[in-house]
Amino acid sequence: MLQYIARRLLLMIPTIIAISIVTFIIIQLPPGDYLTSLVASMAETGEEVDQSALETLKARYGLGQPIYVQYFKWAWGIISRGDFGQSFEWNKPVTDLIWERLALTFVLSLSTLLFTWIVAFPIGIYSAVKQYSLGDYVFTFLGFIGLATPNFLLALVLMYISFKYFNQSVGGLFSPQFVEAPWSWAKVADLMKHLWIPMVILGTSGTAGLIRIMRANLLDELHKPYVVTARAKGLPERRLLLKYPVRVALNPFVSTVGWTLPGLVSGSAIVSVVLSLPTTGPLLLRALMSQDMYLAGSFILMLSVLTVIGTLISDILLAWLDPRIRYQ
Amino acid sequence: MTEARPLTPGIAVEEPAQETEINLYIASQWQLMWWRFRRHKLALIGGTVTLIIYLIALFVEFLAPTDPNAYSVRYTYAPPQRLHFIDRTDKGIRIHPYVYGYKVKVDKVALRRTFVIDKTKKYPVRFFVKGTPYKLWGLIEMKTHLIGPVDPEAPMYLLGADRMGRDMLSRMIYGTRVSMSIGLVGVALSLILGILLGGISGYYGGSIDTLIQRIIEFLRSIPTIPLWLGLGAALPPNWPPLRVYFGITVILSLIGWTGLARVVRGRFLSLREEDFVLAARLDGSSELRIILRHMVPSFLSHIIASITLSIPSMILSETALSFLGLGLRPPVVSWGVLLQEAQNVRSVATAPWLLIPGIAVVVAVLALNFLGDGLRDAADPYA
Amino acid sequence: MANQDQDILLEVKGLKTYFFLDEGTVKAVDGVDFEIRRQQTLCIVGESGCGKSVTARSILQIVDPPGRIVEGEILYHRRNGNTTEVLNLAAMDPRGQEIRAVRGKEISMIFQEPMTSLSPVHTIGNQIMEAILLHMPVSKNEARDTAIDMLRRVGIPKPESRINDYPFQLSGGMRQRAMIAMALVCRPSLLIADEPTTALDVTTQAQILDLMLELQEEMGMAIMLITHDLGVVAEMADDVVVMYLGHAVERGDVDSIFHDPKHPYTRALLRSIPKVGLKARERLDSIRGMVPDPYHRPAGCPFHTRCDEAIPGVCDRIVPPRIPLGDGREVRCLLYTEEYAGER
Amino acid sequence: MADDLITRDEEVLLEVRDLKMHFPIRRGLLRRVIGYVKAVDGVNLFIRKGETLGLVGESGCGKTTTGRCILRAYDPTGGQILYRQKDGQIVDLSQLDGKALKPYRREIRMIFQDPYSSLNPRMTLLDIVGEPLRVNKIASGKELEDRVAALLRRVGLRPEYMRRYPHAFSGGERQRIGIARALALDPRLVVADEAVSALDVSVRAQILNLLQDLQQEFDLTYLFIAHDLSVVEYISDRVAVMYVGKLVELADTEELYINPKHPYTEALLSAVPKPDPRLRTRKHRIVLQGEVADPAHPPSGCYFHPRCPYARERCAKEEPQLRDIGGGHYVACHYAEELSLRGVIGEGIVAQ
Repeated sequence: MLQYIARRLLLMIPTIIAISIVTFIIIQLPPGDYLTSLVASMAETGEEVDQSALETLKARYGLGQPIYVQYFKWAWGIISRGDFGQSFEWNKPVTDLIWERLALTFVLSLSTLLFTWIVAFPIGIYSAVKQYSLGDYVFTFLGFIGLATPNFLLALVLMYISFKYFNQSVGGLFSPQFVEAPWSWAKVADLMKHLWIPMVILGTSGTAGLIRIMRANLLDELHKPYVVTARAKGLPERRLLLKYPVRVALNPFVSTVGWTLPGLVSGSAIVSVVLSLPTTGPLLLRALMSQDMYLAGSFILMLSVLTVIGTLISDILLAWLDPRIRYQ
Repeated sequence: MTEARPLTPGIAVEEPAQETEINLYIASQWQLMWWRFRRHKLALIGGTVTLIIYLIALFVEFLAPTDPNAYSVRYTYAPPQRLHFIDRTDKGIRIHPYVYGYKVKVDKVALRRTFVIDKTKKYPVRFFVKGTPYKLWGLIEMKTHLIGPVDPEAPMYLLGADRMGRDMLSRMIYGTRVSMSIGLVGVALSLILGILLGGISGYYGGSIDTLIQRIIEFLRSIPTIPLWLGLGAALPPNWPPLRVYFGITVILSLIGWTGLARVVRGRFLSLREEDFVLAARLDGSSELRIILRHMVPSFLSHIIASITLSIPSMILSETALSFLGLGLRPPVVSWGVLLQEAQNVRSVATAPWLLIPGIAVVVAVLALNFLGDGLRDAADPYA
Repeated sequence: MANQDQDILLEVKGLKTYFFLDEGTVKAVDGVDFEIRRQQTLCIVGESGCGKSVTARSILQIVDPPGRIVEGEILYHRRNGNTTEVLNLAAMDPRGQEIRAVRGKEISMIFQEPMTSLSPVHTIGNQIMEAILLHMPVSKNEARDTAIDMLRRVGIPKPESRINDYPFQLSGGMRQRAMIAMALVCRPSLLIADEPTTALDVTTQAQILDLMLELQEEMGMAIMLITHDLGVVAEMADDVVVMYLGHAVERGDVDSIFHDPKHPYTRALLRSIPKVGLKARERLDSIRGMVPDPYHRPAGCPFHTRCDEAIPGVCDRIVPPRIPLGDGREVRCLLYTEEYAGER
Repeated sequence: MADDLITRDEEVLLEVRDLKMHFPIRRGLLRRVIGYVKAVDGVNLFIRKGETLGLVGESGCGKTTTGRCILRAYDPTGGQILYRQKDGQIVDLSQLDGKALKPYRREIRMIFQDPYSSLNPRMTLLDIVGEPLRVNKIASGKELEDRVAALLRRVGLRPEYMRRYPHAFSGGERQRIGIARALALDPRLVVADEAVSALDVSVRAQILNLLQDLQQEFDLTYLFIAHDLSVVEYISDRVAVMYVGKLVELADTEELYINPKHPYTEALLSAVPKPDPRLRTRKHRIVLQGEVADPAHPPSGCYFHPRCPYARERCAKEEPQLRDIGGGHYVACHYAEELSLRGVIGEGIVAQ
């Protein structure tokens, strides 16, 4: 088992390197760079360009040098100093900007994941066991709608409803008085109060997807011979259900977790824009639009690493759950 | 012991088998699939709706009452009108379609313009009316619209108007073409990549397979939306709309092909082990013939089902990207571009009809999902 | 005769188990009668689709829906000291406490595929101990010791460590041994074995069959063995039931079934199998035609379409009744009724 | 086996010499080869024209792999497959590939075990049975239909059924379709791999009889691979027994069944349940201990020695070669002459 984890960890390294290269290529793709557009806009407004500052920046990031040099400078900064570079637009180190937002993104995604599981798991089991019952049909239909509705549309509709009928604006993760406030218990409590709306919005399609996966997995298992064996032993139905088919159906379920978490993280990007949440999404979007390349690149890199870690966690979980993998 | 089969004619049974059975025996896989698909009510409905949506996409110019980009400052955020049929006038009751006009009322307190229906003004509406001239499919010059006001200048906003007084109904119909086709084109692109690489991977196996599998795994480990956002932002803003359109489809299919490649590879791998493929080889069939004649028919149906199921995710992705302003941009009209109008809660509050394109997205995606589910269940009629 | 009643462990009377499918009703078991005597082996033999497995599952009421018992009685003679209590298993609620107390404790079952019949994600120890803990008032440690003892008893080497193995870590033969250990750990009075050796090789089959006979001698349980292999029947059975398309067409003791078969199907079946040691290259008698599919059961006697002795206009109309032949033998064939005996 | 039996004996149609088929076991990310499954590990056998050679063994012993090597569905790792052409020329099939194999694909044909997966459910009988005729450009159009009709008739199916799909047929009928396909090219050698083991008892006899009739009629040679000893005895002239990739014994059927010379053959024969309750063999049945060896890690010396009741010291050290102990009875056992083993004769009576 330990060996398995070690091997998986080693495998992560080339993946992350490849991801960083791809990320770097993406942020280099737009024509021009931030400095040129900065100079252009400054020239437009007639401001004076501080040539020496410009040169320092250029030298630091190797702008104007071949792209691989720029990449190595960037990558080396991250490895050696944890320096993700400078956000040109905010004129701050990227590290100052991303951590809190990443943390909030993570809190949001994790709570959404929990919500998704708590809702999807029992419904999935119910739907499979009572296949073709009225409840199954209702859940299946709702599930389909949940899958078909883009998250941001749901967010818009909810916002519209609360604005129109409750005359309050939904959005943000904090009440106005806490936005700038330092962290305190009160702020955490306030966060909890606000968290549930984006959680529900983000969780809908995930829940719908997981219900369908759970239902399908369980339906595959329900009529397997080992279930008959357990029944022939005299096991009561409910215990039998939970101990055997549900347990086995859990394996493919778990293997989806790796995709769920990063999926949520990236899905939250759009919803966060709509709901103006202080997570990574809106900042990433803005950075992309204004070609604030180090900021955008750092976000993409961090999110990708998160995905890789998520996959790793689900693989380990799966190995832990499934002896057939563990003992291979 | 696999003797028990639901279908058994047989040399021993001398009485002629019944008519329906004979049909079953000589039914090709497509007939069997159709019979199986037919039992799936939701899939049938989904299929019909999909068909209708694609028909709409095909005849956009004819179906839309006006030019989607025709604007009118007078009717900014005009609410949807009802289409009336029964006209009670002094002269009696006449049955013909018409809409009422708008009256502007200024709310003195909120300092806002609001529209109210003006019952004094009736604008007759006709089917197959002559209106703005257009070129159907860019080829045939026509003037006839399915529906429209008799007087081309008369206001008709059955689904309301947007910020610039453009007709939402026409825009939504035009959006259908772009949004639905982007799914098709994207899937077609992914399909070519997927079948090619998945086929190579599955057929040759070995180190090529390993390499392709690693690439797929890698592509899947990159979170899609940030990747799309990054690539979407990379599209130069000065590109002409058509090029942006293809740029977006390429971006979407960059991820999409991995899913299809997996399906194709999996099918290839399992089929390669089938006895009937070995039998074909021992018959002396060439490799090409084995693939085309013996293997492809066995997974074509599965591929079709997977395609149907991957169109909706393309549509959703396009909508999301365009919604954020990183995908298609005006003047191109797609559902995502239309929803961009509804991005802030204030405009939604004043003009909730801006959300209607969202309904179109949900309906299209639902229909395609139902259809795909039905196809998938019917894909293997011998199981 | 009282003595013989004492002997009876299980009586199946007029059992009918049907499957209600969209395509129609499949009469998988359509009137089956037999008895199982204590400490004896009853073999149910028949080709695939004849309903032998469904019969076995009906006894424990573990037929998967849409199948269910529509008629008949399954009388289990439970012995409590000197008194015998008769329970009708067919009348019990399939999910109820009553039948669950019988399952695994008094009647247990093993299946054809030991790989798929054991949970892939639980150790065999876990699965065996579960059976013990369900039916016996013992602690976990005692259950573990019992399980290890039982594994040793069925010939699994190093049971102390094997108990922590998962099914996929064992070979086919070992898995079936573990299955048997699980089934016998509560010392049932009846073991139902549904094609227990079909998936195994001949030499492993010999090991498993021997093991079953040994354990039967030692524990004194009755065995109901379901098989399609007449060789296995001849090796194992005391009594035999021959099934064809849901009917028990003939039953009797093993010797008379093999040496004095009555039903045309039994006779044809015995003639159509090649026997080891019989001179090679002798032409086999085959039964013509195919087993009819369950949706198109022939009217009258289900075998008449393939029967060389069928009487036209009679066998295709009249469902043959059960005809007792004495000595516990019974046949369902019109040729043994007084009316049509002349046709034989 | 004597050198080049096939050149000396005109009657020999096929001789397999030291045939090896090793499948690599790959592990890890780079799919490095960490070992080999020696599915077939030095098999020698020969088949005479017009005879049926039965090949028996338990699952995983390599009998199917042997058959597929002879059909050249696999590329053997080593050894020779010498085949006598119609004109008397001898070719080594193991050395041929691609186009050069094509003429032999017509002469050596296969019948599959699984009547379901071996017929493409998406093709009609006409296409399935006609495929070999079509790809070898032997017939097309009306002529193809006529030939398929004749083939179907010959295997006992109605020619009118040729437009039907396999799902319309039961297992036994499907097996007939498979036989018709094998016959389509007028083969000389037919490899029947467990051709009847998926069938029900009552249908099995029909197919066995059909195979015998066809052999007479078309002068076919069969390699009949099966695990069922009674079926093999019934259909074979000679029988070869395999254990973990090797041939342990090869002899005329009667000789092998009555007078087995290899302890494994003896155990195999004694394990078969005899369909006669009066002959219950339990008391004198030889029950082998332990399990079949793993072909990836076979034991030293004689592969059978860990389970052999007669094993001696030498057996663990030295690998016995297949040798003729007289009368065309080949055994791979050091002590074949010394052991007195039990066979079966008559209605399964155990001989001493």
